[in-house]
Amino acid sequence: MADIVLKGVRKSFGNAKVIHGVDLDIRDGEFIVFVGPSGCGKSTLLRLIAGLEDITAGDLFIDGERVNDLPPAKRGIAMVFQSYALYPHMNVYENMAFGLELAKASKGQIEERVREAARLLQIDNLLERKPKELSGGQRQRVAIGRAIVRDPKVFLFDEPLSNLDAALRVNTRIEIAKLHTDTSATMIYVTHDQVEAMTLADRIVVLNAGRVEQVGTPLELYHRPANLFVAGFIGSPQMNFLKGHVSGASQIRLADGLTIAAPLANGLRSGDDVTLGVRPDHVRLSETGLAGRVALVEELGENHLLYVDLDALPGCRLTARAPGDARHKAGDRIAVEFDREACHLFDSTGQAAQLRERSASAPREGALT
Amino acid sequence: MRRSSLASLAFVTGLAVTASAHAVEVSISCSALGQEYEICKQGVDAWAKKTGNNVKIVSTPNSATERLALYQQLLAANAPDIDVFQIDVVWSGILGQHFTDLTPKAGATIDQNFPSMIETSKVGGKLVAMPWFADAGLLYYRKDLLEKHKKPVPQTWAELSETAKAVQDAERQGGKGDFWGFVWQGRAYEGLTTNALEWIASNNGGTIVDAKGDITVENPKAAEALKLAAGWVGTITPEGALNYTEEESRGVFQAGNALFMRNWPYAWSLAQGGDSAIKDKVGIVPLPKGGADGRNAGTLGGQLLAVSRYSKNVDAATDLVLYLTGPEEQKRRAIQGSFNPTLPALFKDPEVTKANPFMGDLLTVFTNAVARPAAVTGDNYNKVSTEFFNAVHNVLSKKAEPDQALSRLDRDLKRIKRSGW
Amino acid sequence: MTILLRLGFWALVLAIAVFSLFPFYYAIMSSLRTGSELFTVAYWPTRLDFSNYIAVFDRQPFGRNILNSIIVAGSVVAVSLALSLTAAYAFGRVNFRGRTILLMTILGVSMFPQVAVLSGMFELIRSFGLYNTLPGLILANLMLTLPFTVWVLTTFMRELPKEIEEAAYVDGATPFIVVRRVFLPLMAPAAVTTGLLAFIVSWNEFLFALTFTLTNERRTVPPAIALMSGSSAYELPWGTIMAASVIVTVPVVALVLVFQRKIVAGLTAGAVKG
Amino acid sequence: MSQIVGQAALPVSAPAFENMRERPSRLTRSKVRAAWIFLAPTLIILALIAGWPLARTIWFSFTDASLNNLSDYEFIGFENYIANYDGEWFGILTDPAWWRSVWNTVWFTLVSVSIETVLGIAVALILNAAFPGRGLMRAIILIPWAIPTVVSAKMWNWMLHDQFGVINDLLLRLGLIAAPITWTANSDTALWAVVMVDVWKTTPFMALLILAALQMLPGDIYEAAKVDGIHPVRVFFKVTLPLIRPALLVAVIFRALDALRVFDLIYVLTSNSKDTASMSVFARQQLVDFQEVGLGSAASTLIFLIIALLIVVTIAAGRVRLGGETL
Repeated sequence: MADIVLKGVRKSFGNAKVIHGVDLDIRDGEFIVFVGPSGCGKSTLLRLIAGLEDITAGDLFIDGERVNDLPPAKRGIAMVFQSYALYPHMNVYENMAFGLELAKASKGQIEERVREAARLLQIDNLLERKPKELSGGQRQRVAIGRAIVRDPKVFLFDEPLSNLDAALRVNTRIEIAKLHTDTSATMIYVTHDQVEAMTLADRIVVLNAGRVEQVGTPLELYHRPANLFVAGFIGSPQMNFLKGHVSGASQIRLADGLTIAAPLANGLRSGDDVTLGVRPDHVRLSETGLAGRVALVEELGENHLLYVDLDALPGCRLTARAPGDARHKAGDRIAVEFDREACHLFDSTGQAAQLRERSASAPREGALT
Repeated sequence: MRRSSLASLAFVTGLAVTASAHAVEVSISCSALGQEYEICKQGVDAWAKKTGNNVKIVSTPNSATERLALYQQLLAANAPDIDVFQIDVVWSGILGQHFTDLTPKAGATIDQNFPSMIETSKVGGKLVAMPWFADAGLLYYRKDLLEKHKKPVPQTWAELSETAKAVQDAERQGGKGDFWGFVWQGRAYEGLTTNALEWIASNNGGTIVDAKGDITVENPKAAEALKLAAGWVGTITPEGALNYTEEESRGVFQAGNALFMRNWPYAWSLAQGGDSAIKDKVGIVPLPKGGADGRNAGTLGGQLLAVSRYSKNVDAATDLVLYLTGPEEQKRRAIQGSFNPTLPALFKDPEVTKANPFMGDLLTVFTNAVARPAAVTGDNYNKVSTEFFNAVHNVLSKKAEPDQALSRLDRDLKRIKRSGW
Repeated sequence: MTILLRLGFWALVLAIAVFSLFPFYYAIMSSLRTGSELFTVAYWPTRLDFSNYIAVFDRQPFGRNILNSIIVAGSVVAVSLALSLTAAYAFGRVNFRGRTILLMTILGVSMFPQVAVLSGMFELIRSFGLYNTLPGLILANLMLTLPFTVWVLTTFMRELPKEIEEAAYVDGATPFIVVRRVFLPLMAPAAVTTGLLAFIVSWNEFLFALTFTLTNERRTVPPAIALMSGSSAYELPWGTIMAASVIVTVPVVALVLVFQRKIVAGLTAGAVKG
Repeated sequence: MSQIVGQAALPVSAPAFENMRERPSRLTRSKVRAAWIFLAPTLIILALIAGWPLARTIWFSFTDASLNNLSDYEFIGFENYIANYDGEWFGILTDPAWWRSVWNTVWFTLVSVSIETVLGIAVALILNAAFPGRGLMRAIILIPWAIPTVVSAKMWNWMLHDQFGVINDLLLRLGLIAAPITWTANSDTALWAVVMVDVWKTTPFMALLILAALQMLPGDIYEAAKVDGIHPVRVFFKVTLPLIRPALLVAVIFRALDALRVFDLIYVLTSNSKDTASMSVFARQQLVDFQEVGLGSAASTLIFLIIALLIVVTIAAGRVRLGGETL
């Protein structure tokens, strides 16, 4: 168990800068998830922590000790790879025992630890098998088991579920969550799947192009995205974005004759470009709101998605989610509205401009004025 | 092995002074294996027994070029690993500087040898090797077929061509489709030099380079000889002969598929061997003359024995060489192994002629034998020979006319010679 | 359709086998014949005459020659593989300055004709006092096998998944342990193949073996065969040479049969992905 | 060392990113150190057994050394390569026999290596299929390679003999030719005969290396291709070939290296006339037969240069990855 501190960590491969100065405090026992689109540097950051890549600049502390120069095995970490990376010529037992053996553990100790981990992961009947005789899910368990037996201070997971099918993914996800509760070790988990991120993480680190966009609990990120990128990345379907500019003291003008009353936070001035964000869940069908045409309907069973082209904003397609079966079909004319308090506002640089106070008593009000 | 440990034991036990003076080990490279090895070993053992020394026989490659390469490698490194070298007659010029001068030790025995053999063993006035046995090109013919077709043994190359053509045609009509008139060694290698030298020398065309070192090869007589030989290819000689060495031609001849063959004396005992298809049907004579005024000219071959300058036991090694090349040993080798002596006197020795009835006839062959210009061209002999057989090969494979080829050869040889051999 | 395909396949297999084997078969045929018989063409043995085989062992220490060849080729393979497996790890998996230059330099060693290095090598071997010894031959033959094994193994090493190596480092392995415990087993097919090829290169080597040995007891098989001669200078003991060739081919075939099981598919299977 | 780096590195306050030189971590440093330790024995042995003989050869190419006396020679610059005396040009570069041998060698290499590559791939693909007796087949195809060249060259020489060679006999019996062919005597067919024997002898080498590459391919891509219903020929060109390319290229390079130095086959099989000589035959003739160590070394050095040039071109064309970067 250990806390991990990154201070101004940078990484470049030759001239290509991949990580642009990351500062991060990971608390002891915390489950941290790195998310971001592919190429954002999340795997690289994990490999820097693991010691598989060299840190170009900055410092990395694990448990208060600066570990920049320590080899992976000395950092007290264990890593589960996306491709499992099992030793194909060793059987399951040997795969799990290899690290302990190298650490010069006694035979009895190895046996005990491996058996225990195997029991925990329910692979104790597979110990004699070679990796190629295992299914994908079983291989993943072995890979996790290999990490467990080493009893590390920090677990590192590099997209461990991406090669599994959907059902297995959910199961293994739950098991990893359970593992975290059981061991209460610090865990860092890299994924591009926001469901995994939301369900597993104590805190999520959103990375984009080698920079940290936001760090926070899943709900913080969902409800109070710090910027356009996070707002767009967290939440599915994606948040709707409407371009506009500030008009007067408390109005946002989306188009001619289309304004929204919004108490502006400091910093924004009349005429500034802004972006208004609304999650699909907060877009309601109404009789009177913004008129548009249904472009596409997606039925998901428990709810459905409507894609609406707004008349007033040509080129802007709004996504709305509503419970139950759809009552509209493509081509239907409808109108939408959304709660003002559910809106997110971003300034021209993409930073959240206004964090509205959420109060239950705020009057529900049509967007259209 | 055992002997040397005995010797060292003797050394330790204090018999040292006298024992070590004698018990040296001399290594000799004589021919690799088989009968030749046995005969060599018997001679060497006899000497060892006589002198109390040890002799180690080192086997060397069968192929002449490979053997020469190995010798050069050893000698260039001044390696004392071989004391006595068995060398080809044409190597004395190339290797001579690595060998000791045997003149003082050999003394009077020198003059008992064929002068041509001694000539080829001398480099710059020093006798770098002693003749061991002689070889010369011979004409093998099928007695039975000549009788059958009522032809005499040819005396000139022209006669040979005619006879070969006539018999070949007759035999082929008789159903032997792959019968040929005359086989020899046409591959572009040293063997072709010996063959072509015989044609040219017998036609009074000289020996490529004369004794003074002047290049004589560009002359009408030589061109005439080559023209005749080129005419054989494809008519009385299979085209494949352009890649034949001794064994391939023997193969054709011994299978009964050729009337004449040019080869060394070694083929005789094989052709007369128990499983030979032509046993008792073969005769040998000197090679034909170039014409009425030509001469019988077999190229001189054979082997010499030389003592390495880098030997640690020069005296013992020299003694061994003189023993092996002495009359007694040469006689034994002639009787037991049909090796042709280099001492003319032995050809008349009744015991020798009894064992080898044909050997008496060979005396004239050897006295008339023509030496390749190895001694005079020294270091450059291989270059001369290579240019020569390449030129001849070009003529034989109809890539060049004789005149043209010889004139180019003359130019190339002059280029090699430049300021002298 | 499938039957046609199968027939075609087996015809192809047969054709390859015949193409590979016919000269060898002809060598066996020749080895069972003697004297003038050799100068005629025959496709089937008329009688079995093993005198050539007896002669091979009778006339020279041929058993000793085979043993020498096995010792030399075996050592050359062992040394080459040991050196080149570690070198291949360095070349294939570590980024260091000068890697390309070094690889090219090693390749460059193979660009000189053997005859050109012969006399330099001869001096070298003599100065080490290794003339006419098997270690001398082993050393010389390394020059022929090492560049080849380094290059081939480097290529194969590069193909192995990176994650396996990283997993081993996380598990606490040193580079040496990674090579020995992880890559060595994974490289088995490539190493066996390369080793086999290197074995044959050394087994067949002639020029060094001829030049650096002097006595029959120290010779390897190729010079021993080349030095076989008939009863006189120009006579080639064809039957004996063929018999010897047949004899020396047997160990290699046996070696292939033993090791070919190692050349099996998919040793890396199951390592990554699912 | 590591301590100093560690201390100096502690107060890092976001230095100018551009000026940062990568400071290798313990893992990288230990890997690089291990790499050099791993390489050391190989490099030492190669420097020892190859360095001296090669350097010596190059040095001798600028001297007039003779095999008869290697200790007495003079430095003569480039005279072995090219020189002019009295208006006449001397030196290897002016020798038509040399250029003929270069052409022979290059022709031989191109033809034989191409045939061997294609055949080798075919054989490897067949051996990669599962069929009963596969192990035996593997042993069988290796037999040609296992017979010492010294012997197999002589064996083929015998088999190609125009009079009692089995090849002519077979072809005659099969009615493919009307009269025996003089395979090795005629310089037109001689090089083809050499190519044939070389193909027979070294295809196993190619096949085995390609087979090893095939064996290391993951099986699932084939299953995927099968599921997708892609034609096997297409699979071969689109999937297999690109994947085995690195190994294939290494095999081709080493075969080409061998072929460019071809000696024994041509030496034993052909008549050794200038029309069929290879570069190595030429060099050996100068070096050994003529004792011209200077000229022979110059020829050897030229062989080295020519081979190096051709290999670099091959590597560049084949884009072989050398240590990550493309050459």
